[in-house]
Amino acid sequence: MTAVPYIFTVIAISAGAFFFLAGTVGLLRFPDTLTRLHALTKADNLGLGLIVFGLLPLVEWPFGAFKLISVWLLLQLSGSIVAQLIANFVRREEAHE
Amino acid sequence: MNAVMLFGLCGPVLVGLGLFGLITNPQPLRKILAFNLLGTGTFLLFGVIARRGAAAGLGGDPVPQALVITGIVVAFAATAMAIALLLRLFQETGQAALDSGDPNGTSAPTDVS
Amino acid sequence: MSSFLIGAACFVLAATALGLLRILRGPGDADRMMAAQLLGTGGVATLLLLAAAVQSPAIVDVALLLALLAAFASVAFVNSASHSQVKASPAMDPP
Amino acid sequence: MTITFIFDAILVVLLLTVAIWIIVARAAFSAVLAFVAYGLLLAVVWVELSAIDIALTEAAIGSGVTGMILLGAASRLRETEAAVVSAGRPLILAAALLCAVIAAALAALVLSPPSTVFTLAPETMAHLHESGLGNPVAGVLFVYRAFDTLLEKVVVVLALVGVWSLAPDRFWGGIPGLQVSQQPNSVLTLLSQLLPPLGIVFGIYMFWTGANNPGGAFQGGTVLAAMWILVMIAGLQNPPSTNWRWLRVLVVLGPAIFLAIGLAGFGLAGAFLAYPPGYAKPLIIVAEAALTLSIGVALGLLAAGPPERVAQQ
Repeated sequence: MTAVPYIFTVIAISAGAFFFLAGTVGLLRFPDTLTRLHALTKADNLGLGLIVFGLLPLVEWPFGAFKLISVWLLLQLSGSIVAQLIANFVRREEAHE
Repeated sequence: MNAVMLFGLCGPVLVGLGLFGLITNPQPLRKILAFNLLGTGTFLLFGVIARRGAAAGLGGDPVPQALVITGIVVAFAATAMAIALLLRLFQETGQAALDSGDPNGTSAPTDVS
Repeated sequence: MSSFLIGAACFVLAATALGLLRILRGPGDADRMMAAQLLGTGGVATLLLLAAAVQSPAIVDVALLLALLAAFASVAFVNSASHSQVKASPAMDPP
Repeated sequence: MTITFIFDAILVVLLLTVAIWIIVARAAFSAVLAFVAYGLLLAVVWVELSAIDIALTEAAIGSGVTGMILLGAASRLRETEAAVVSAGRPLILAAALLCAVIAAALAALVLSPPSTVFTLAPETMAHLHESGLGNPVAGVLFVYRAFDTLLEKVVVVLALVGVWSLAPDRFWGGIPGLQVSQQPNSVLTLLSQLLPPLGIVFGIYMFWTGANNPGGAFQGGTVLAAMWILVMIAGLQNPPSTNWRWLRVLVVLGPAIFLAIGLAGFGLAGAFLAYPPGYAKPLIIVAEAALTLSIGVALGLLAAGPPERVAQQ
C-alpha cells in the first residue's frame, strides 16, 4: 500500500475522533437539554462519518465498504429521528411544569 | 497482568456487585437488574476460561462460548418472566415491594377471600 | 497502522465515556438517554476501528447490529416516559 | 504494556463504573438507562474476548428487547419508589463483606492459572467438517449440544406461556398490553417504515451467515422481534390477540421442527438429535430457519407482555 491512503486515513480518523471529543464536551458543558442534543448530533454525523470515510481504503471492495457505509447511513437515520423524538419529549416535559 | 486476567478480575467484581445489589436493594426491579449483573459476571468468567482455551486456530474454546449464548437466552427469558410477575403484583396490590417482614405492619393487606 | 487504529479506538471510547458523567449527573432522564445514545455511536465507531485493526470483518457485523438497533432504546424510552408523563399530569391539578 | 491492554483497561474501568451506578443509583429509571449502556459496553468486551457470537447475542438482546422491557417496567413502577424503605446499615455492611469475600475467592480462582489448560477447541474443530458448518459455535450449539439448544428454545416458549398466564382470567387469549405511542408522531412512523425492511434483511443475513461466520438463529430472531415491536409501538400494526391460532403455531413451529428432526434421528442415524451423514447442514439450516421465525415472534410477544384487553370478535 502506498503512503497516500495511509495519510488520508490518519487525518480522517483523527478528525473524526476529535468530533467525538467535541460532542462529549458539548454534552457535558452546554447549559440545557436542547443545546446538548445539538452537540450529540455532531458526534453522530461528523465523527462517525469521518471515521467511516477514513476506514474505507482499508476494507475490501465492495462488501466491506458497503457494510461500513450502511452503518453510517443507519446511524444517520436513527440519530436524526432520535434527536426529534427526544426534543419533542423535552418540550412536552417543559409544558407540564 | 494481561488482558485475559483483567477481564478475569472484572467478572468476580461484577458477581460481587450483583450479589450486593440483590441482597441490599429492597425494590424487586432493582433486584432483577442486580441479578442480571450477577449473571453477566458469571458469563464473563466463562468467557475468560474460553479465551484461555484458545487453540486450533480459534480465538477461544467454542464450548464455553456456546454455553454462554444458551445462558444469555435463558437469562432473558427469566428476566421477561420476572418483570411480568412484578407488573402483575403492582396491578393487584398497587405496590411493588416484597414483604420485608416490617414489624409496623405497613405491608400489603392480605385479605384472601 | 493497527496500533494507530486501536489508539483511535481508545480515544473515542474514552471521549464518549466522559459523556457517561451525564448518566450520573442527569439532571433529567432525557439527558441520561442522550449520554447512552452517544455511547452507542461511540461504541459503533470503536468496533469499526477494532475491526479494521485486527482485520476481522465479523466485528463489523456487531457494529451493524448496534447501528440497526441504535434508535430502539431511545424509542422505548420516549414511549414509556411519555406514558408516565401523561399519567402524572392530571394528578397535579385534581378535578 | 501494549495499546490493546490500555484499551481493555479503559473498557473494564467503564464497565465497572456503569455497573456500580446500576446498583447505587437512586431512581430505578436511571439505573435501567445505565443498564442499556452496560449492555453496549459488554458487547465490546465480548469482541475483545474473541467471542463474536456472544457479542452479537449481547448486542441484540441488551440494546434491544431487554432494555425495552425494563424501561417500560421502570416507568410503570415509578410511583411506587417513594414508599421504599432502604436496608439498614448493619445489613449493608454485612452484605458488602460477604460479597467482597465471594468476589475475592472467585478472583483468586481465576488468577491462579491451571497447570494444564483444558480446552475442547481441537476436538470441536476435528469433527466440525462432518457437519458441513464452518462456525464452531454453531457446531457446538446444533451438533454437540443440540439437546441443550432444543431445551433452550423450549424455555423461551415456556416463558411466554408463563407471561400469558399472568393475565386475569377474563383477558386470557386477549390482546397484549403493550404501551403504544400516544402521539401519532410522524417521525416515529417514518422510522418504523424505513427501519424494519432493513432489519428483516439483516435478521435473515444473521441466520444465513451463522452457519459459517458468527451469527445464528437467536441473533437473527432477536432483530426480527425488535423490528416487529417498533412497528407495534409506532401504532402501524396492533398487537395480535394471543388466541390467534397461527400466532401460536408460529411460536412453537421452530422448536417443533427441531424436535421432529431430532426424533427422525432415531430412525435415520440411530440416536436422538443425530443427523444422517451428508444431511447435517441442510437439516440444521431448516431447523434454524424455523427457529429464527419462532424466536422473533416469541420475543416480540414476551416484550408485549400479558394480555390486558379482550380480543374483539
